[in-house]
Amino acid sequence: MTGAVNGLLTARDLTKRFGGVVALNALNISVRPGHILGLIGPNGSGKTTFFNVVTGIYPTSGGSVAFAGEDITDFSPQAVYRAGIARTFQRSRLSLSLSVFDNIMVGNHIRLDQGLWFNVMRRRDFKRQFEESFERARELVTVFNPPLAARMFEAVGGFPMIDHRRIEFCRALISGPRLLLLDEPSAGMTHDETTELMDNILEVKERLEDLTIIIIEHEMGVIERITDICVVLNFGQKICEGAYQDVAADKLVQEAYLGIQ
Amino acid sequence: MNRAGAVFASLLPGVGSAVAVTVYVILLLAVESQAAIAALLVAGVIAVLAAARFGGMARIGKSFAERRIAMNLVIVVAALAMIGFFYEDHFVLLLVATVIIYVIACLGLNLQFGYAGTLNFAGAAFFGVGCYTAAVLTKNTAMPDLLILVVGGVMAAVIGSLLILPVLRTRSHYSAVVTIAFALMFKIFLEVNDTLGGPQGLRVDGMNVLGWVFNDNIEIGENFEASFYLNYIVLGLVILALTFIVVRRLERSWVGLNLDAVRLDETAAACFGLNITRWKITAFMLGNFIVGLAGAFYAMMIGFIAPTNFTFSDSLNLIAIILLGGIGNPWGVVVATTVLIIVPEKLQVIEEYRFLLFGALVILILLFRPEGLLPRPLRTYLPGWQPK
Amino acid sequence: MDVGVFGQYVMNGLMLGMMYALVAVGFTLFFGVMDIINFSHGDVVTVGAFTGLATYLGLSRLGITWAPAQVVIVLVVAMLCMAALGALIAKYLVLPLKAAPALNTLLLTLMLGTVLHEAIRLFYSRGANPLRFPSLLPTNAYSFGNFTLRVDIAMVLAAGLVAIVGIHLVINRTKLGLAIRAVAQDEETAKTMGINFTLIVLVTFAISSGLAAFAGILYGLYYSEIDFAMGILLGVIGFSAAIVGGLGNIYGSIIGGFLFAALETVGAVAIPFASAYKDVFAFGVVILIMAWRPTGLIREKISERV
Amino acid sequence: MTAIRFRHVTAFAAALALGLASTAADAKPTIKVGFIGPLTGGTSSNGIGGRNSADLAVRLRNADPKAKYTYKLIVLDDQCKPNIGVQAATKLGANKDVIAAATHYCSAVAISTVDVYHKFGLPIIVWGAVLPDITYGNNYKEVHRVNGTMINQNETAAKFMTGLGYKTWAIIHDTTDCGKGHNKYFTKFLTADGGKIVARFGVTSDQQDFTAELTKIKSLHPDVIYFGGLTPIGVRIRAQMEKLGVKAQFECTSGIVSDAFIEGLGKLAEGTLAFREGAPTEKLPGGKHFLAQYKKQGYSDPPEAYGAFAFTAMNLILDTIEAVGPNRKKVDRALNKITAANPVNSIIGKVAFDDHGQNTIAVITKYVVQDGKWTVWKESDYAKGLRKLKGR
Repeated sequence: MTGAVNGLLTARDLTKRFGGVVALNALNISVRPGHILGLIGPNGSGKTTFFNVVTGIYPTSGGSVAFAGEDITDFSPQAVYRAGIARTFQRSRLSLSLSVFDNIMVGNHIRLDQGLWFNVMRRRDFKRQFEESFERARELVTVFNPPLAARMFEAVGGFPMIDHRRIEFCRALISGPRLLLLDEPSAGMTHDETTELMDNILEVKERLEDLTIIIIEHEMGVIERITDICVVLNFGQKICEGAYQDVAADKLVQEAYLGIQ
Repeated sequence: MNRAGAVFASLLPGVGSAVAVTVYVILLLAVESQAAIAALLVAGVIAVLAAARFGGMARIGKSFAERRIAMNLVIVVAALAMIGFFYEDHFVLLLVATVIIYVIACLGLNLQFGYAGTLNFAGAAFFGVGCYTAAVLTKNTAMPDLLILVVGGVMAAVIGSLLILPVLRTRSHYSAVVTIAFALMFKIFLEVNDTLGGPQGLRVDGMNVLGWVFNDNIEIGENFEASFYLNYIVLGLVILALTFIVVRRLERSWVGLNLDAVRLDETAAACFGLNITRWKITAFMLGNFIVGLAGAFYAMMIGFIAPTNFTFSDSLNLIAIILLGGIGNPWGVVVATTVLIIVPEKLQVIEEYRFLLFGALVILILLFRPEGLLPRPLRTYLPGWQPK
Repeated sequence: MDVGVFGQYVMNGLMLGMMYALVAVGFTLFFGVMDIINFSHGDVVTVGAFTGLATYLGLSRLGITWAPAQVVIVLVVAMLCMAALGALIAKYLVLPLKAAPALNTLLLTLMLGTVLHEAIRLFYSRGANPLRFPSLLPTNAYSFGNFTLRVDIAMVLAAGLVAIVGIHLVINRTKLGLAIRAVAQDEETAKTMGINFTLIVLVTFAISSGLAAFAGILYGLYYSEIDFAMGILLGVIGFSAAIVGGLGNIYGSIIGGFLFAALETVGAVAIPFASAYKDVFAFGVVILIMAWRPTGLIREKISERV
Repeated sequence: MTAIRFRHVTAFAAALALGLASTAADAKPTIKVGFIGPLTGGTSSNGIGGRNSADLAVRLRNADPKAKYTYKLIVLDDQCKPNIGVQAATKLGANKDVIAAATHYCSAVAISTVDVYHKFGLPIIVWGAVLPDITYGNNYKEVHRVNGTMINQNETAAKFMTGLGYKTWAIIHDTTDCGKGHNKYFTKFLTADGGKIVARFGVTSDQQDFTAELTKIKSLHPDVIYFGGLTPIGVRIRAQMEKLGVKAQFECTSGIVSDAFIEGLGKLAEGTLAFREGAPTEKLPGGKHFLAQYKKQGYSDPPEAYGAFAFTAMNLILDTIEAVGPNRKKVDRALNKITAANPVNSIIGKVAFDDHGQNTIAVITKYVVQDGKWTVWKESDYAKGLRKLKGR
């Protein structure tokens, strides 16, 4: 539990029950600033639930979550976002009928002036803000996929899966969060696409030194390549924590995955 | 090609189409013989289809986008030409005025349904709130009529706010029943409530702005007399223009984006800090305000209101208009309203069957073209803006 | 108020409640199998009633005047026709929109309702006027003080209750009911269990619409008058009842139906000078309940995958 | 651009067709006159009867070679709903080609449309609505009425019923101005004649279920239930009285004197009382002639109680137009000249408008339903004592 002391995000005895089912069972997770933490475990082991509890979509049934020294247990999703935590979703939740720019701007919410008066009457100031935001978005997109930057005002629906992921990353990153939660980014993508995507992530990580990432993944290759540390869940409990090699070697983990008794 | 030539080329489709549409509408309104009207309608449909087929629509749209100011002027001129042509024909002008008012109301509902995704089945009821406010205030107070319009809107918003809690707490079907229940409740309430005229309804005095009496024909000299409906049309156009600008700017701003985000995926929106409640309330209140304002104006123009003006099926028709026009597209609202109000009035043959046809029409749209006649285009925050 | 009057009110309340429940059950079945709201249901009630009337007129033409026979035939014909109509609606209007947003189906069925009752208004002879519905049941009455029990009303009431119990048995005791409940529970699993989803949907729509016809004819027998608009309010009240009870829950909708009727009757007794306020009262309560229990009194499970 | 050129072409084509159509008109100039009444809904049988009668007047006129103009009757439906009526009235008023109109059976509608006629200066003659205020509630020169008001019928009703020895009443009236009017006047005269009112209910004009009201009434055991309103509710109340075993005499106003009431109730209609101003059509001076002509035209529906009035109203309009020409102002002035000083003859006898444009009809006819027919009281088995009203 050494990490817990100076962890950016620290979950203590985090518990979540759905009726009788225990999805998270007194879970202790902590991630150091600037680290990439891989969250792995078989289906239904509570990985996504962990994200949903942290981001305030589900209320906790017990335990606490601390972020940068502040207790954010049962914060509303909005508050969690404002605290500096952004996420992506397993089934990418983009609005396909909206443009790339629109989708990214949703993530930029915190920087945009929301006043009715500002938006309707002060169109000059709005124009300025709009242009700033556009530049920002374009830079970010260029990091992931330069051609995409030229098609900012096309509907997302027309783009391939991998671009959806990229746009989702941009949406999560545009607000400059301190912690990024990635929920199975490789889902529904070919091996090459996945590799490409991971390059992107690492690239971003290089640019933003102190960005902390928690990533849920099934692709062990991915985990091995990009994570500093892994946490393995099973039945909502942490069964192992450590660098990938050690974790992969762990007996419990193999059992959890392969079901060896 | 030189500069002027280019300008001309880009203006031509827009102006041309505007002229054509104006002439067409004037003819449609002027013609009496049913055969001629039917012919006109068929011709119109064919023309539009042809235009779409040969990319005419695209060109027209392009020139509207490129030459915004010019085009807005053209539209104003066209409207004036139309009105001028019928300056003394009460009935046609009444039709035009009605269209204007319904467009305003539908713009309000569009804000709720098209952007925030809150389907309001009590549109006619909130329209009615505006009407009754106007009726009561004109009768019992000396409040200036322009202020009454605003108060009508405010009342609609206030009464609407009674529904906010249930509407916010419930999801799709359930929130639908809230507004439906309200729509029915409102009508029945008016019928049984004697102080508001009961089934008999109420008289409403015509407008009077700074001593200018709207219900008197406009007489200039001895031999020129224009229908009093012109007064209402002019004021109506002003209100419409304002509403349209506000709604348009809202859509083309972060607010519009937020509303879309809320409509399309509440959970995701919440995870990026959007305050779902705030935006739903904003849209609901603002929408009802606009609807109520339109109602107050309508009441003062038509001069008499009764509960049967505000039935559930009237609310459905408002929704039909939005759906037909293309959810979320203000221009769609304009087109759909014009079609759904003027065609049955002119083509007496179908007037009796209008509700039946509305219903069938909407069903077909939902089955085969859910995006409506004029699908809503992607958001352009600043028309004509190009990334450097 | 003396016992007789009280009894009379209870009687009126039961009568209404039974009709509402019959309609509400339909709504709840639709929602169960398809997660949709079929708002044309109320107008199917109307069409059913008019079909019944037409059948009656036909029978009189044929010279069949023996009341019991008339009742049975009228009921059977109307119910079969509406069952067919329901299946058609499901096949050609509801199922095609399965993928679309729920509100589209809601709108479509609402408009379908308009089409149905407008069609009656325009194409049924004198359909724009209230039409007299024949009293096919014995009309002799027994009075106890201020309480009058009419045989026909008693029969109507009984019939309604039988129908409700019947549908309940079908859903809970038969193979078909099992299949319907399976689909309601989880479409995918049901399919894997080899249940023909489309068929079940059609059957469910047929059953509900048949019930609607039944309700329509009871309405006619009770008020001895029907008109093209009768289904609108009936439908909305039925829907509200189903919602209040919690969509997708048969008991809920039955309770909801009687609750709604109770509200109206209480409203009528409480404010007799304007008993029409009873509907205002009832709908007001519905809105309040929605605010208090956003998914109905008997909660419907909401699971959202994120 | 193809589209636009195409539109122009069709536009001109349409315009052309139009021109041809108009030149193809016959020698006599065509004049438009209007009719408004309830053509759909519970009171439609009266509306259609009135429509046919007005149409009859126009047909006869067009068949008459001496007529200066050909007349076109614009028929609109007010559904007996005030706002629909106002819309219809606005349509007629706004249409400059319409010179005058015979309008409205339902008082609720008529009272709310008079402003419109005044606003547009369209002269009209009411043919069926009985609320006094339609003529007496304003000073509009455009508004006239050939049939009588509800005052006299309620006076007669009260006197007659108390005369039969009834003591206690329950009043149900619809809450439109029409129902309220009946309530007001009947109460006034009844209390004067010593009758006692034990209960009073205002109901909306499309209420379906009256069990609550009737259950209440039942526990009060009145001798008579007086209903001030129109056919559709009358039918429902009578039917539900039976279901709840309410044993009281059912008494109504002119608003239910229609075949629809009897059709709607069948046997239950038997013994219902109603009062209407004016003699029964066949007893009118020109009644026989009117009914004969009506029959000859082969209309599918009967003229109903107010057909003769509608015919008279339309005839007056046509006469006036023939006399002074197709001009609203002139026609109106001419109509207002028809006073007690110089009355005109019509099938309903002499017509003379007072300074409010109200024609005076003294005689009130008492009706009772006997064997599925509206029978004049004097000639009924009830008067002869062969049959008994409830509680007598």
